[in-house]
Amino acid sequence: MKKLINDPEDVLSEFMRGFSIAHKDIVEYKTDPVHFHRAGGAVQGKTGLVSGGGSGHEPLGGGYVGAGMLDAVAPGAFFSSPTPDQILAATEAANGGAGVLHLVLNYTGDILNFEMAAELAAAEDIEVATVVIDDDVAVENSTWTAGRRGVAGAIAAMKMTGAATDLGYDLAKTAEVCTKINDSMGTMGLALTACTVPTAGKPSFDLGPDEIELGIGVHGEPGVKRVPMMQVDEIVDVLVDAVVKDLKFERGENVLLYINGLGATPLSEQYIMYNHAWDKLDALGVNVTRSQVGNYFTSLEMAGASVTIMRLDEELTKLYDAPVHTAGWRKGV
Amino acid sequence: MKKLINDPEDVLSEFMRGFSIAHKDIVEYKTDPVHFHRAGGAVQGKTGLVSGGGSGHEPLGGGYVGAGMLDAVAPGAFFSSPTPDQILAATEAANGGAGVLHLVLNYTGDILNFEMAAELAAAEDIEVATVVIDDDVAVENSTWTAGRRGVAGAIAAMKMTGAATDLGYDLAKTAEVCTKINDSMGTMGLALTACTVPTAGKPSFDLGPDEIELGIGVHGEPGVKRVPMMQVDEIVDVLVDAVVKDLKFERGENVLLYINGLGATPLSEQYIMYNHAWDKLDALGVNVTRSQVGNYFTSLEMAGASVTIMRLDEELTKLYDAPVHTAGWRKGV
Amino acid sequence: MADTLGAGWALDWIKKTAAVVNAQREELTDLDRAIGDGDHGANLDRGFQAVLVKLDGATPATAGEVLKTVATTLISTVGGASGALYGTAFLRASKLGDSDLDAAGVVALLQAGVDGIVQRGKASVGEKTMVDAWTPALAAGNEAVAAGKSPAEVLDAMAVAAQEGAVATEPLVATKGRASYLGERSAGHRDPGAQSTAYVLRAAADAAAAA
Amino acid sequence: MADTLGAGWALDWIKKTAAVVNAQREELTDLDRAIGDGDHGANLDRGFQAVLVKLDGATPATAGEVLKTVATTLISTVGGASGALYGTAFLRASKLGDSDLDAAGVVALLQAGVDGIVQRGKASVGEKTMVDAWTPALAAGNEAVAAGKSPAEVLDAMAVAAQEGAVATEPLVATKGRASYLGERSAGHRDPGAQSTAYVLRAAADAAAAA
Ligand SMILES: Nc1ncnc2c1ncn2[C@@H]1O[C@H](COP(=O)(O)OP(=O)(O)O)[C@@H](O)[C@H]1O
Ligand SMILES: Nc1ncnc2c1ncn2[C@@H]1O[C@H](COP(=O)(O)OP(=O)(O)O)[C@@H](O)[C@H]1O
Ligand SMILES: [Mg+2]
Ligand SMILES: [Mg+2]
Ligand SMILES: [Mg+2]
Ligand SMILES: [Mg+2]
Repeated sequence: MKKLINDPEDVLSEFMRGFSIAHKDIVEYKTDPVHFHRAGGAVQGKTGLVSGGGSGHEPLGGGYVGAGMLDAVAPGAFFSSPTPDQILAATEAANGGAGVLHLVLNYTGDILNFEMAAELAAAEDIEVATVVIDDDVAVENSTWTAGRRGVAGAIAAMKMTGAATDLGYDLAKTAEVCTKINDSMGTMGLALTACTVPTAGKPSFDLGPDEIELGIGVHGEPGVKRVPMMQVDEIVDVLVDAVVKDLKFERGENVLLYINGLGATPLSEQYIMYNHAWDKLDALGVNVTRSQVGNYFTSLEMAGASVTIMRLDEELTKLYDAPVHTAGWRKGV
Repeated sequence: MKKLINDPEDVLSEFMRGFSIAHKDIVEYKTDPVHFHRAGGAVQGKTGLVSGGGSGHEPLGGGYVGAGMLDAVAPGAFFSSPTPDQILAATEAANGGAGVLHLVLNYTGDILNFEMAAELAAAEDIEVATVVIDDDVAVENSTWTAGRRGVAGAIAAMKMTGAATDLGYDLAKTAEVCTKINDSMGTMGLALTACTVPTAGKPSFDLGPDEIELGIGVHGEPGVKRVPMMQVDEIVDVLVDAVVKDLKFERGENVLLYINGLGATPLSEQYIMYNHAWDKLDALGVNVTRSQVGNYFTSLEMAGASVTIMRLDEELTKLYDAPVHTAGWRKGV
Repeated sequence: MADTLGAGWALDWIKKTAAVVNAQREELTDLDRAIGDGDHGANLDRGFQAVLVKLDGATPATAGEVLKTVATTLISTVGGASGALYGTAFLRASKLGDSDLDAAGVVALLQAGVDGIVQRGKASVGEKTMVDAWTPALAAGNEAVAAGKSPAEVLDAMAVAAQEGAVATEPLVATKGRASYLGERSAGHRDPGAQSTAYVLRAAADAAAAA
Repeated sequence: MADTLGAGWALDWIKKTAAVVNAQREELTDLDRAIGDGDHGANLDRGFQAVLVKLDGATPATAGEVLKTVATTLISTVGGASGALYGTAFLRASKLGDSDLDAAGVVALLQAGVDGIVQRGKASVGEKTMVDAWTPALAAGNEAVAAGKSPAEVLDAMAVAAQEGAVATEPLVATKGRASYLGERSAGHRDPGAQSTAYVLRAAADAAAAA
């Protein structure tokens, strides 16, 4: 393991301190328990938006806290959900008196810990609603699994739901639009390599030199199917077909086409994926009206990527276009 | 070589086509010869700003073309300078009648090809001035080398010089401030791994599992010194000390502290570098008034990073803060 | 060997648990690498090391007090599925630890903990989770109580059954937790949480034997 | 063997150059990996393949016409240091190729090309560049002309000297081009541009022998 770190145990605290100094105009960093909230604190009267999850999904940590996106976030250890007290602290920091939405990615650990935190918040009379993001179409949503995972689409959901809270949506309407966003999108990804959690010191799984993992999650867990390496157009065929089948896009619909890099995959390769995905949607008569390509939700230095496609109506387009000012995503500000 | 590509020979054209579709509101992509220019073409009466260089330094290609930054860019093959006819075409596309600045990174190939292009442009009565960026303090600037290389600092120079042209600087003043920017900064980097140019199919150099390359360039070329792996704080000591020694920062000065990732290095590690570099500058009494951390100038999927420190006076701070709207860097728009 | 177990046993149990989790950190992590995300050992080790710090110099009067500290510390340091589940288990168990425990009392305390795990995690037997170690352990415990065994003997029987239960998760296909994403591919690997459960119960038995 | 060389020779020269560059693409790239950025083979191959396409079916009247096409094509397809340098060299050389060339004429034509390389690249002998292959080649060429050799013999002598010059770059420390960043570490490796120069001259000699 060759990494630009000191003691593996200090990676997260040194990362977060560095981040908070570099972006002190946007975020405030608290250490006991660890969470980030917007510089200046909760916006009074606005619905609060809190998310959280394991670390290693950069620029999370604090990268999506700021105007137009999250009010606060609770980052856990690498690939481990945060603890209830972290989530509670983030919830308190996000509470402007109008309640707080928990945007939770569908992993057992995250669900359980957010559930405990919501119970604690209720005891403090903070109104909490929860929306679970499960955009990963690679996992069948059946009683045989813990359900579809929350993956790259969660970042779009954070941005658009944050925009809704800025536009004055109350807690119920915020939860409603967040659910609508979740229902409007699907994601599927693949990995070419594993990644190495600093505290573990070795790769999270082993992949042969000619193998890829289809339907990869974003926590270094193995995917749903290991297949021989293919040309990227064939891979994109599998990914896009799976999302299109799940979402049943129709001719004439408008969509966001969003390629997310998992860390070590060059942007050039991500745009090559975009290129072919766009051609496929074009052939189906689906209009790509918004585009997003980049490392929005990584798995440390994993090589791989995912394709997210989201149905966009007027409301969702407006939320996507709204200004946002965070370290990881900025426009209009 | 496991990459998300089709035929290695098609990587650049598929990347660029995908990029140009995703960002058609910002850039226009031309294929004969290959270059990108701002959507809508040259801004009449404004000094034009053109850069270029080998591909593989993402989000270059077209990622820094747009309002507040480049007017046009000529991307060569991977890690190979563009050809004179590409540069000429970019120069024509950037020419709003007020002349064009060539912002050239100091590599023999780039220098020679931009020189030939400038001769061709002169023959078409386009006034061209050239500023060579050579921020890499790892290379001694002596008659014994081709001179200091242009590395990550070049991106800051593109952004700030582009801001100057938007503020109405004429060609001579633009060249002057670009030179000042170059003289105000120094960069030094390191690599943990090599990268693989798709058309070459194998890594550009070999690094042992416990070795790092100090003073790495950004073209996959080996660095100036191979040393055993160290803790990141020790590495940052070497990098920051070299830049500080070269630029002779003084107590009370304001600087930009800019960590650039080379591709596969997680943001967390880059912020850990920032964290220690900030402490070192703080101990010297140097004020970090602007911060930048991320993959602004990659070497494909190389693991590694560089530290750039730039002295900021009022003029340079204003240029740094000016709005910019490109695929790779956006604020205020 | 004592007839009843109290604060001393509980303290020793938790110290022994912290020691075994630390010693087996790599093994637990490797099990989780195979079918999860490779952090189970690190998660529990972080949690129990924090517990050791919290208990250092403390003089709790009852097993309940000890377990409550364990619960709140695990909840605030572990994260992940196991943080919520073990945290909930120790919290529920702590409520039955106000006075010294006879054999039946020990089993009742652990039953309360497992009820908490099931209520939160909604897993039943055969889903390849820690429940597959806890359930046979409770059955063995009840049997030993009925046979009139001492607390130490009861816990030993539970630890043996838990370890067997952990081993028995190997052929199972997971339908809960991260391992469920792997579908059929989860078969052939032992569930990390079931294995850590076996260690927790082994530590409890060893502490009882020394009490 | 012909006494003078014209368009036919030039066409054959360039085709043979394209063939050898294609065959040695890997070798040139490996040399450049060691002390540069690993693209010299790919750069030249891309350029000369484009030249083949441009020359396909063309019926140039003079060597000068051939070399001008080579020059403009290399300039617009190669990039890198070598694109500018070879491009400039062929452009300058093309100006001396209006009529058929005797032995002295061939050397003069190549001298003009090398003058272009030196003017653009500002390298002198010993800096570990292609100039270290061109310079001894020109010296050998002039010597052969003085000894009254045929154009083919002159080019053969030049090719031999260029190859020796390329080998002789191995111990040198580079002070021009990318290899200069390596300082002392550039010693022990052959300069890729010097090696490609030797191939270009070998192709010229073979084409002359067949003319
Ligand atoms: N729904 C559940 N019910 C009971 N146990 C569960 C459940 N989900 C997961 N587990 C247990 O948690 C263990 C994983 O814990 P850990 O790796 O620490 O958390 P995470 O999966 O969040 O990374 C699994 O091996 C399993 O025994
Ligand atoms: N200033 C120079 N003068 C003469 N030849 C040079 C000079 N700089 C570089 N070269 C030659 O160019 C070769 C490298 O070419 P190439 O790899 O295609 O370009 P680049 O270095 O831009 O990648 C070197 O091996 C050397 O022979
Ligand atoms: Mg985990
Ligand atoms: Mg090159
Ligand atoms: Mg785990
Ligand atoms: Mg080269």
